Amino acid sequence: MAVQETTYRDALRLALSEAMSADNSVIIMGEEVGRYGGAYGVTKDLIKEFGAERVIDTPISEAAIVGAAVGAAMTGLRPVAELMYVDFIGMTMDQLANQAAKIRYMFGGQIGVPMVLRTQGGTGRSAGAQHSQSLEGYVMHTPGLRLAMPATVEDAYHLLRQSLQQPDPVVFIEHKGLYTMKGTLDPNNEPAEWGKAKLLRDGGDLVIVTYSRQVHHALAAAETLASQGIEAAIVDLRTLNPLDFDTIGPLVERSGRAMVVSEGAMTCGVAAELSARITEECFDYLEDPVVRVAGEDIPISVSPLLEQNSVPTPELIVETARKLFT
Amino acid sequence: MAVQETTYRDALRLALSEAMSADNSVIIMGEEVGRYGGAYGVTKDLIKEFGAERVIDTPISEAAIVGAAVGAAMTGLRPVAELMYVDFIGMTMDQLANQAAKIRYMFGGQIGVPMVLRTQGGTGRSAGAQHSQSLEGYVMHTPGLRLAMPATVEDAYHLLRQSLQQPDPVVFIEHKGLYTMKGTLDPNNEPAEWGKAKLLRDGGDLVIVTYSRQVHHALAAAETLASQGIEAAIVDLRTLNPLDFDTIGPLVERSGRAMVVSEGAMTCGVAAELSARITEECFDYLEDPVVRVAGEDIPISVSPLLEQNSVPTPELIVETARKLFT
Amino acid sequence: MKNTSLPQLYEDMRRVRTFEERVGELFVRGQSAGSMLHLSIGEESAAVGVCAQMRDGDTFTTHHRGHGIFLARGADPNRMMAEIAGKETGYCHGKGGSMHIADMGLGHLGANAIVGGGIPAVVGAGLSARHKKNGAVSIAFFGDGATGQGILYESMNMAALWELPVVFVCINNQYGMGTRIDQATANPNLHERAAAFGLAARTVDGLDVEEVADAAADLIEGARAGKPAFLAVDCYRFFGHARKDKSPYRDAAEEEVGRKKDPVLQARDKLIEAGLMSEADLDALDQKVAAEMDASIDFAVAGEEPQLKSMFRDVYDPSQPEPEPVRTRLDRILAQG
Amino acid sequence: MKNTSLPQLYEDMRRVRTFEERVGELFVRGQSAGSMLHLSIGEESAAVGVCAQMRDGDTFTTHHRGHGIFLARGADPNRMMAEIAGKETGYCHGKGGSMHIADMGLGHLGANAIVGGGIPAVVGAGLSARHKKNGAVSIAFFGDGATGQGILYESMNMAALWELPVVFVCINNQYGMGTRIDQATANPNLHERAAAFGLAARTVDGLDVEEVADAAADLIEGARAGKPAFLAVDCYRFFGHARKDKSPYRDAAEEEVGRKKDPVLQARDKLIEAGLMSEADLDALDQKVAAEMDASIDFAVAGEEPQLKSMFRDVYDPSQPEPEPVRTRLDRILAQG
Ligand SMILES: Cc1ncc(C[n+]2csc(CCOP(=O)(O)OP(=O)(O)O)c2C)c(N)n1
Ligand SMILES: Cc1ncc(C[n+]2csc(CCOP(=O)(O)OP(=O)(O)O)c2C)c(N)n1
Ligand SMILES: [Mg+2]
Ligand SMILES: [Mg+2]
Repeated sequence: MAVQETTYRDALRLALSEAMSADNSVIIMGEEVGRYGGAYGVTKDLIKEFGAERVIDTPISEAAIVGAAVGAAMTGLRPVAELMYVDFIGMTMDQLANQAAKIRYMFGGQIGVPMVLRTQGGTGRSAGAQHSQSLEGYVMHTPGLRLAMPATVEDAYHLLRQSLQQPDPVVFIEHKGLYTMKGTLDPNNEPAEWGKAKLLRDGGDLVIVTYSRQVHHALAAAETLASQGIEAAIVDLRTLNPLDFDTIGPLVERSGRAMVVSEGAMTCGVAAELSARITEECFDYLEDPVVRVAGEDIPISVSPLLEQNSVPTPELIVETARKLFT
Repeated sequence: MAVQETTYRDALRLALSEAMSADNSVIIMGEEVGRYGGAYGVTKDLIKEFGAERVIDTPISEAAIVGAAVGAAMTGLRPVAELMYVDFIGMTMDQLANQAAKIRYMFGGQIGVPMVLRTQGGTGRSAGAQHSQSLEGYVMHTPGLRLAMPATVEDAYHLLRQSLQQPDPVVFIEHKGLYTMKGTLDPNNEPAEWGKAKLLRDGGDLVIVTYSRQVHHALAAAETLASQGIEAAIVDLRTLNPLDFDTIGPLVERSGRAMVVSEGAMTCGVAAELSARITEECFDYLEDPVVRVAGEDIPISVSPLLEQNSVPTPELIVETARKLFT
Repeated sequence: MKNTSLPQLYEDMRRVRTFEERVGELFVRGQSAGSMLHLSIGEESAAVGVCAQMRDGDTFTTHHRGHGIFLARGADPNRMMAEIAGKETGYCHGKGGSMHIADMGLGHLGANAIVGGGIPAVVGAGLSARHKKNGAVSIAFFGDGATGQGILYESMNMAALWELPVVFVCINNQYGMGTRIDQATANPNLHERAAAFGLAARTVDGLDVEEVADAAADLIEGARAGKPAFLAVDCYRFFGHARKDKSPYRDAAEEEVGRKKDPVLQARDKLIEAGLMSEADLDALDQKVAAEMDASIDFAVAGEEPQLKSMFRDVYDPSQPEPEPVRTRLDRILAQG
Repeated sequence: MKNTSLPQLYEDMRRVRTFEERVGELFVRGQSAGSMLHLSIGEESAAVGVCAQMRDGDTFTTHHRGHGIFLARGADPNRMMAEIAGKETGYCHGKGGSMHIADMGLGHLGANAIVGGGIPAVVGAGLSARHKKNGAVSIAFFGDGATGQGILYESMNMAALWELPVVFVCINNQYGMGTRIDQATANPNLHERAAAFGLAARTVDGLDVEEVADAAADLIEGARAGKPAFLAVDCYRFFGHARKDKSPYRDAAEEEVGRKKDPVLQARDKLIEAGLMSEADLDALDQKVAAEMDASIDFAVAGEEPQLKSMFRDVYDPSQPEPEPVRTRLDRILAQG
């Protein structure tokens, strides 16, 4: 792989293509992943390269897609199942949470389920209440499932390659708003370790812990805040399971203030876990309560105006951070 | 209704029977709810009283059971759908979270989905990883769904009656370990208001916020703690959506210490939400971080020994509370 | 019962066709809410033929490609177009959009963006009808792609078991996104599955709206009498899956043949041949329809945006408190310190 | 290929029957882990007839009533019984129990406590077999109740579409808990559904294990050659759904007739009639089996309990850190203050 300017989408495709070249047991299965090239184009042309027996177009049967991936993983393949929208996870939750997540444990460690469930979520396309959700909270609440959510082009590539090396099921959630984002992939850069968070920006006044698209909102907010004299450190979690607390803890202890930002609905979601965890571990250092900037506890509207305001914006992050200092 | 000594199970049945007598539009549907009388006997003999057209035995089709209840609720019935184990919610999550929970909103307020989904969860019967879970976290994380979890005989009756008066979908989760619990139902007692938590025991040193079976573990723990000089207030949330913070806040502010207890897996679960919420609202009053005593982040084993230790026990509550004071 | 004469069926189909064309324009003008717009051009006979047999009090659910069905059932094109534009003046006040239009007044229990998601609701509606003994039928409309979803079979099994007044209408436009029906199943005779569950089951050619209407009449009346049914209507999806899809996965020759199967033109020709209407009559009718649908665009464009505060409305019943906005909550929390 | 002679089939069925009787005893002695024990008495021909046609490398999944199937496929009754008792010495070290026994060595991809939950895995196993060209077949065993689950149809559709080496075996014991098959569907001819999806589909009478074995041989070989199949085996659930259920919902007369459909006795009679084995031979065999199964109880009872610390093991691969126990975490947090 050469240094390349590419997009989040193409970085994902590169990861799939390289993994498939390197390991004949990697297969892709899902709706429209083959001839159509994926609803968001991530698997474009892979069927030409690897054939219809390894890039498998399925009927519209989400539950059986995940279930079949479980069986394939148990019998020696490395399936990458695609769920076109994370919103459809409801149909697969039994196969995901009762089967994939529990098989190693229930069967006393005899076998694992090394599959990747690729999907995408989030707002940004006026796609309405059933195509705009951020449902990572369901996954993070399910013991046995790993959860990766890349925010950058580099991570789109590396986290997907690493997910395909994991011995356990990984739910890999892309963000529909990031596919066309550009960035550099440099093979000379040592990839960040699986399961480790990344400090993307340092700043001593406040730590903002986030992931997926909200990383970019937080970075944008941090610029504005810097211009107003507030220096925020931005942590990109990259994986929510494993959750890397070692990176977060010392930063929070240093500044005494933390904000968590998640596009998922606030109540009982990822932001709740991060808030609880940070408070537990850093209580004596906190000047203020950890603040949660998260999705509203409402469905997402098709109206672009309502949609945009249903999830955290850079403005809300700035506004909230400023309030911490007044 | 006369004052009666009864059980949690019979109180539930009484609530159903009375609601069905009072309102002809109330129907029950689910697997084995009729002739069999319910896997845990809650609907025993209701089919004799109300007939097979109102107590409807269904095929084993969880997704369609919930979906049919949605359609029935939209067209003027008041369905009580039964999911035999909350562990099967994975098959119904699309109908529950994408349909029932969102219909009012997506359709601009034209219509609601006044249905009740009765189910039961929790450990205690060596039923293994797929029949012992506490999955209320998924529900609480889903905007649009109400969530009631009775801990007492009184609440088994009143919360179910009240759930059947709600204009929105209610997930009603019983605990399999409580069905044979005895208690008094007194018609002269004004039922507690829907959506309000109950202070079951007062104590100034510590507030324990919990729900469902863990209420009893907390009460037992509180007795032990009292004998050791620690007075714990015990709050039974009763409903998790609505969540009554008004009852919790002042108690936490008074004692400065809070513990939340939930049988659900800790990460990203109900305990996380409660911890985050209490911290946000009562930060300046807290002497210690809110402590989460919750289910381990693991599947539940069939081995009784492992099963029992996978969720909070009275001993763990006592032990944790004592540590707060050393 | 509605008027099921061919002139009426033609007019209804033309209204669907023209409405969908205008939806396409709305998108091109950048005035739709998003690009998830699924046009039913080529499928008009299914919508019109079946809806012509529905009665007051009957209910139905549709899939993501449901504009035509609802229009055939009597929708107001203005409020539909406004909803597609995400406006306050739409059926759902801009919360639903193209894939979530509903109207309780006309028995429309809702369009659905989940393939198969609206199917089981008709079983519940059937239970209601049985309970109330009101003679209502409930119809689920969905695409061939939904035959991949297990919930269809669960629902058909229940309907047959309980002899509910329910009809399952599969609009087989040959494609689910880029997947042709024979790439999605080994046996594309979809009605055979329904028969195996004990339903009355048929496939009709959607080219002829009268054939569709006749089959629908039989099956709907059967369902009213306790024999639930399944009807597959064969047709062709003239354009891409959604507005941005140019269908690169199918070849031009196939599309050419497919688009010949045009139920609107077929009905037009039939009307002329039978001497029921002249070219001139038809042109005049088409123009009246065009004007009506043009107006729907104007209505949609002129409508106001939903107000931001409406965001928290209708998550729960209006009698209940609205969810607290994140901003309000943060203000309260941070005011403490 | 295994020995499919009648004496062998009989012995295998007798082993299943006796094992299940012992499971009942384990429960009565209070030594099982819980009461969710589903005995397959009356269904032995399905397990034995089908498994007799499986080869090394073939895989399978079972439902909650799966002891007999795994035993027929070669399980060690000791480790099975120990698992049912929740012991460390069981197949799954006491984590799984009766409803979650699995063994990768024998191709057992797992029993499942979710009705229908194990079905789609065979589609994936079929994809693996196709990919590796190893000639393996994968078989899903499930009950008639699972025909209510949509995932069965999704899975059959995929298997047929992709021509996978997969067989769906429906053990139709007439009941799902208290629901008789005709109370769960309008058309109890279950194989018709599979046929409608394009599978080779048959129903056989489970009274005669040789008939089952013959049908299984045909269908399994067909599946190996790319024609996936469905086989319904008609039988009767002799006892309650689980150990505590006394089946009050069915009448004594029906049970009496049902229990006459005993494949074990039928095979025994046939062996005698055909002069293949004498009463004495059979009694000796039965006693040998009884001794083996008695020993399995002793083995189970003697086995140690799992150690508490094993609780955190095997949530993830052993190369990964174990989840932090709540107690450890609390200690760390509270040590701060
Ligand atoms: C559960 C679910 N899976 C996948 C999708 C994505 N999707 C939307 S429409 C569609 C094709 C549906 O085909 P069909 O049912 O034939 O309807 P048509 O689009 O042809 O009208 C797919 C796969 C979805 N919306 N919901
Ligand atoms: C998804 C799901 N729904 C319901 C149950 C409860 N349940 C366990 S076994 C059973 C009946 C199953 O009947 P069948 O498939 O015929 O198997 P059998 O018990 O007759 O062997 C039911 C309803 C379950 N375990 N899983
Ligand atoms: Mg289609
Ligand atoms: Mg059965």
